[in-house]
Amino acid sequence: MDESALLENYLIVGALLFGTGLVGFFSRRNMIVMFLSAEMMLQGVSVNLVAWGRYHNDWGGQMLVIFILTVAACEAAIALAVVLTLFHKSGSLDIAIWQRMREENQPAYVDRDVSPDYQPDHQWPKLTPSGIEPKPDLEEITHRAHV
Amino acid sequence: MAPLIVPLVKIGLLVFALLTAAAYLVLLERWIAAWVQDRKGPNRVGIPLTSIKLFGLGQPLADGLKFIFKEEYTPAHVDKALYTLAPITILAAALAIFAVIPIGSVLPLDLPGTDGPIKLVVAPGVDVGMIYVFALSSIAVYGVILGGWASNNKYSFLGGLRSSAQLIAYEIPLGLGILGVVISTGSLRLENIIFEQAQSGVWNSFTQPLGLVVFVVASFAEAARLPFDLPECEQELIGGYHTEYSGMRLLLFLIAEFLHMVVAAFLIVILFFGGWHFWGMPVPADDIISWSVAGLRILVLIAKVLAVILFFMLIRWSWPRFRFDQLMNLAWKVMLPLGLVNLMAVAAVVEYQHAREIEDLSTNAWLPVGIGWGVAIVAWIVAALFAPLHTDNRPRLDVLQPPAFEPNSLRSK
Amino acid sequence: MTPGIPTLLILIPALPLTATIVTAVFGRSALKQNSHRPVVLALLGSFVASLMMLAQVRQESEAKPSQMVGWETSVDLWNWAEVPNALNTPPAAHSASVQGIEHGLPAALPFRIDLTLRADALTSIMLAMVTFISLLVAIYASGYMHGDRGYWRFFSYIGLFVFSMTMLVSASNFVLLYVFWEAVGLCSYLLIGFWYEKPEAAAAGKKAFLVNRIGDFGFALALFLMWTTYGTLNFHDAHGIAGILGQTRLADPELYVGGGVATAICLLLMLGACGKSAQFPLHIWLPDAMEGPTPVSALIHAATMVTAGVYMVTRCTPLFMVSPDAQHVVALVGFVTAAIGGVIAMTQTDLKRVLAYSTISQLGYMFLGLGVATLGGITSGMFHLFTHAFFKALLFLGAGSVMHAMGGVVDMRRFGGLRRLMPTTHWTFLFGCLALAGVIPFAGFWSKDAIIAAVQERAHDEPEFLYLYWGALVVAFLTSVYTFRAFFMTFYGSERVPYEAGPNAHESPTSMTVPLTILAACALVVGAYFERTEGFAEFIKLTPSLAYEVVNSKNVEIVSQSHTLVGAISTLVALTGMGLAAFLYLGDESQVALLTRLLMPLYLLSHGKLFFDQIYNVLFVWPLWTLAQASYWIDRVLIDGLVDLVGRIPPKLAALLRPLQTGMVQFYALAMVWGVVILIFTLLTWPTH
Amino acid sequence: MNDVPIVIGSATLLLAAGMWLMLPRGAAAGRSFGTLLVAISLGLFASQVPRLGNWVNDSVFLILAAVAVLSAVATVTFRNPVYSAIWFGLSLLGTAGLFLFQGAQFLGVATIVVYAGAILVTFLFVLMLAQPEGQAFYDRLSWGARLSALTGALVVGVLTLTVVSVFQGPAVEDRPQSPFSKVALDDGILADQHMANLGAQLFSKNLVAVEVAGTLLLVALVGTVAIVAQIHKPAGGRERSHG
Repeated sequence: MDESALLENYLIVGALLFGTGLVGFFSRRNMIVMFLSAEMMLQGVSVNLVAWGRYHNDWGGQMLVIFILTVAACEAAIALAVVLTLFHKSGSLDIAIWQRMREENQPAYVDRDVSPDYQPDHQWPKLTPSGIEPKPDLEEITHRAHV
Repeated sequence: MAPLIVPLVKIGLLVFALLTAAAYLVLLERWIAAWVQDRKGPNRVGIPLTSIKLFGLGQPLADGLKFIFKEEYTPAHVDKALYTLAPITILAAALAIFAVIPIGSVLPLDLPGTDGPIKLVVAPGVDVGMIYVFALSSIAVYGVILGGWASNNKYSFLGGLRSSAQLIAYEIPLGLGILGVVISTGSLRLENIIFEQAQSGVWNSFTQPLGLVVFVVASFAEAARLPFDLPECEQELIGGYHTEYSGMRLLLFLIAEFLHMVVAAFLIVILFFGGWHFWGMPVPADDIISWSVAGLRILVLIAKVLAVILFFMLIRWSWPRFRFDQLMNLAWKVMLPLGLVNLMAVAAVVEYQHAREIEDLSTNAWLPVGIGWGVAIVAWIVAALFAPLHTDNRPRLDVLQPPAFEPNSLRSK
Repeated sequence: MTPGIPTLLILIPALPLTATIVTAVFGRSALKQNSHRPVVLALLGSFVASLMMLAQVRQESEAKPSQMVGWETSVDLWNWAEVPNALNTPPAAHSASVQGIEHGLPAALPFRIDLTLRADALTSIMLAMVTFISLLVAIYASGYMHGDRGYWRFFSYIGLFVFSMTMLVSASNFVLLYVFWEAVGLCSYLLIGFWYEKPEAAAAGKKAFLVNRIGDFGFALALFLMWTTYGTLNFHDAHGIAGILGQTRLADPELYVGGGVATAICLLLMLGACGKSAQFPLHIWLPDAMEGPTPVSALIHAATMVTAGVYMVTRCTPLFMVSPDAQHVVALVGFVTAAIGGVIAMTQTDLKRVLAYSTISQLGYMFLGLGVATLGGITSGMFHLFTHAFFKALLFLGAGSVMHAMGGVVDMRRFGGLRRLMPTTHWTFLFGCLALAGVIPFAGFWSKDAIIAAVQERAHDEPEFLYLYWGALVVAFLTSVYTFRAFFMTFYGSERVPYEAGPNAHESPTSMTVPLTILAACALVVGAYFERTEGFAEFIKLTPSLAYEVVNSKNVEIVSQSHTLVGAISTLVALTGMGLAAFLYLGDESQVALLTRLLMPLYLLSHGKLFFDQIYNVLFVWPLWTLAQASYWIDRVLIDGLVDLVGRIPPKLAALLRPLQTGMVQFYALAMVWGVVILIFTLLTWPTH
Repeated sequence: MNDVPIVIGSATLLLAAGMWLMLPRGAAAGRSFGTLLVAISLGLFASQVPRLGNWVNDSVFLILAAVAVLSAVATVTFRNPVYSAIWFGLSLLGTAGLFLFQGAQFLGVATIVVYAGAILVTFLFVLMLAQPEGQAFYDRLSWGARLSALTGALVVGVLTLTVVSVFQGPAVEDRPQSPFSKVALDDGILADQHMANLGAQLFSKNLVAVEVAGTLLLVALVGTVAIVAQIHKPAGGRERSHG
């Protein structure tokens, strides 16, 4: 196999993954998709590193990718925790809710394309609530459910 | 062309064998269920159009036909792409695992274009074999999650969520159980692991009983077999993630489940019970093996696997289901520490053997076996003391009044 | 087996300090109204230890080694600070070292401060006096302060004060002395302002503190000057360097620098003493300090702390000896203060203030004695300090007892004829008055006579002192008049009780009358006892810095030939004063009114406290206030304006960048990537050659 | 050779336009056209790099790369985040295949285990918990779609231009050539005992880094627990134990 051609191909694949991840990170509003995009950028870098490691017949590239995996795992844990916290506070995964850190007199970023009262495509019928509203089970609240 | 033909033949045989086995395992399971419940199992269906019943051996065929000819019903509210993708994913992953699992050792068949005897494994020489198994079993989770989510049904959804939490949780003790074997063998190839045990005659289950326990429990959970079949338990979730499925798609799910069990049985046998090895069998090198020994090895392996599968089924019909919190407690508070203890004990023994340059395990088996069992007993006692699984129903002192309703201001916005 | 002097020296301050910490930590929560116990116990321990030390010092001093001048010993606790080669050009005066070169000049002197305690006659007598009075006052206060909200706080302050005072008198270098000088000032501030909710008390505390600062400033300057002059601040010889009051220097008076430097040092020291001992012109804080609880007035502002100046000047006698000008200043200041105090006390109606001015007056007497600068003068000054502590504490405690019974009223015009109501207080107060007025055989008589006699003795050499002699007699007369004026107004005449006292005005509890009785007994006997045995002066003379006088002075003998005559005159003066007071205040009040009208300008002058506060206001406070206002204006408008101007620039600059802060995470990432893209593009297209 | 910058530039612009069209922009249409543009652009990129010289290798590589990159594009542009996650999983499989193709067996499998098996599943889990209905209105919108598509494409273009201009420079002798022969690679990074070599490298040269990575994992664990714990901390001090 032509090693330098292999390297070149891999570098371009890495660049494409990285650039695609960038686009996703910039434009998507869903925090989890943003995170996926960031991971994709890491993938692009990993591809580059492995290719260079093969080109130089050196294990360093693969070592670095192993550490990238480690860091990605840590990042995933932390990011997940943060996303959960933010979700708990706002009830939404929308990153645009968290633009309160802008300068005082800056105008807020508002959506123009879709009206805020957007309804998802499918509207499934809901049963009308009927009967007596169940009371909270006192025993369940006051007794330990488990060890 | 031989380099291509041999694997293709292997794959074809394997897939055929597995699918048939899965079908007949269903029959076996039903028989065992009947036996356990002291009733008659399926015993009617024999050869069609005759009155030959053959103990009901035709039942799987009938079942299969029924599944195949049933209407392929897709509910209107499902996410169609993922609804279709889910069973395919899970079956594909389950089948792909078998690529690295050796069924016996080799066949002394010298075909032109191949070098040496034919290895009885689809992808021989995969250096990361064990991790490959691990990776594909984690892919299998997707089938369950996507199936549950795409069904757009609360029961399915809960089943999918439970499944993902359960499988992720039990992957860790599973890995710890594998790691003990890998450390003591020094290789990730399943063939090497079997060969190592065969050479010394000391199966890993003797030296690592704790690892065996951890691995068996974790593989039960990974296969979602009965004490751990929370994702699909009928009483709570109707059918879990495959509530909305029927026909071929349901068949794929069911086959995949049985394949998981088969994989688990294979792994238990290979990792802990010496694979094709049995005492008294000659252990020659691969290239001078005779047909009789090769066949014997396959028989021994299959017998062991069948025994483990029987064990699985017996457990299924004799053990009640865990509650979900108990399941999680078992994973994180019992199995994880036990697995770590086993790992450290194995590492210590291996280091000791390295330091003393003890190469041949067969003559020095007492030390690792003794340590393994000692550690297992002590760890088991400690775990039993510190993580009792009984239910504590004392009144909670912290909550004696039902909590007042507190509107979440942020969320309501 | 009795503990040795080093142990006792450490024990005496350590006990009150421990009690302070215990009271401060546990007082609020645990001890509460039992807070006096640790302090009283500790003071008792300290007092016993002081007595033991007094005995040992006496024993040691009498068997002193022949080559020593006087007797002293010192205990090094630890090194506090050390700067090697701090003074590179040794001062001219430092031509002696204890070992090594006898009169050579070392290349450099280290600045070294050790925590050193010393024991000698002066220290041990002061310690005994301080701890004794403190003990009695503490016992008295446990009754007087009972039920006060800050009970534990009060006793923790008292303990801290005793610790500071004992450290002050046992310190063996000037820095340590200065530190505890400040510490007693702090305690004084805390205790004057003890009832800090009262605006007057808070103001009085501030005033005392600020006025003391002026004196302390002088003291600090004196310290600097001494360091540059002598290259050390130790009293004793240590580490091969002759201390200022050490044996080497004392044995060879030539080693003291004379002339202008000595005068400057002495005057600056005197300024410090003026502040602490309420001497003219810094006496104005003491009357206001009466806002504090009465036991505090008795302990700090009459008996102990105010004597720190006297102690310090006595300690520095060798320095004063080489500067006659400074001696004259001390004597003059003493006399002026005594006169001012006497005059003002004549017309005050506040019982405690009368006593306060009498304290000022008596302190003036002590300084007069010190200013005479003969051995007799100095020992008599110290003797007066000693006796005064007893009877002034007695008088204040008696006044406190009256206040206690009268519901806090101190205006003498509002009560009277209390002798039947408070018999114990009456009798003990009478003893105190007799001692203060100098009636034979009470304590005050002996010590005051000794001072007057010393002045008269000095007048043989310097006729100017004759004026001071007559003046002192006049002041003695005034003393007698105002003392008994207060006494008669309080205890005689028709029985009147203010309404604040309630219906059941009665004698004070035992915890208060017992100290009164003990002090009354002391006021009766201490003077006579020491005078008869001549023990006090003989003992004090064993202090090294005074012993030097014994060696070098021409008149070794304590004057006694004219003593009898002076005693007779002063007794006569005192009795005349008593008689005048009885004439004016025992009869009806028409004589007083007549006299007041006749001497209206003098009366107004005296009643207005000679208008010192007002004069100071005009001279110092107002200009300073104006200056402060001007500075405030400059700071606010000019300097702050400039700073604000500088501060307004960055926001303007930042306003240009503010639109970039959009709050959208993506925007920041985008900006970052654009930076990278531009960087890479530039690197690609940059001409490489 | 002068047409290389032009081709890459036009590929970049096509990529930008295609990505912009594909990104969720409310009700705006044009997704399929965008997909076409992106495909053309990727083809243009592929046309500018040399092939590997063996049709089997070439096809395997191209398939894997296409899977990885196209799934990546799909990840970014799909409106439903669950689909995004699935596409990302596919992209990961493609990347893992690329790793395997390079001989990095362990990384190929480890990527699947770590990314697909743990990270992605956890995120799917959270996603399903948070948005059980699948998509929300903000998933139909993008922030600055034009600008971000342009920027991403620009980065790709600049990087590609750099790579191509270095590897296919005008002077043939200046082009980098790997100094290692097939034999050397088989002895080194492509050796049969892959795991053994990798482990030896990991625990000898990179031991400190391994320890640091372990510490990092521990710290992340603690940090995660700390962050999540405050979600359940009630305002009034009332705490329900879930032990």
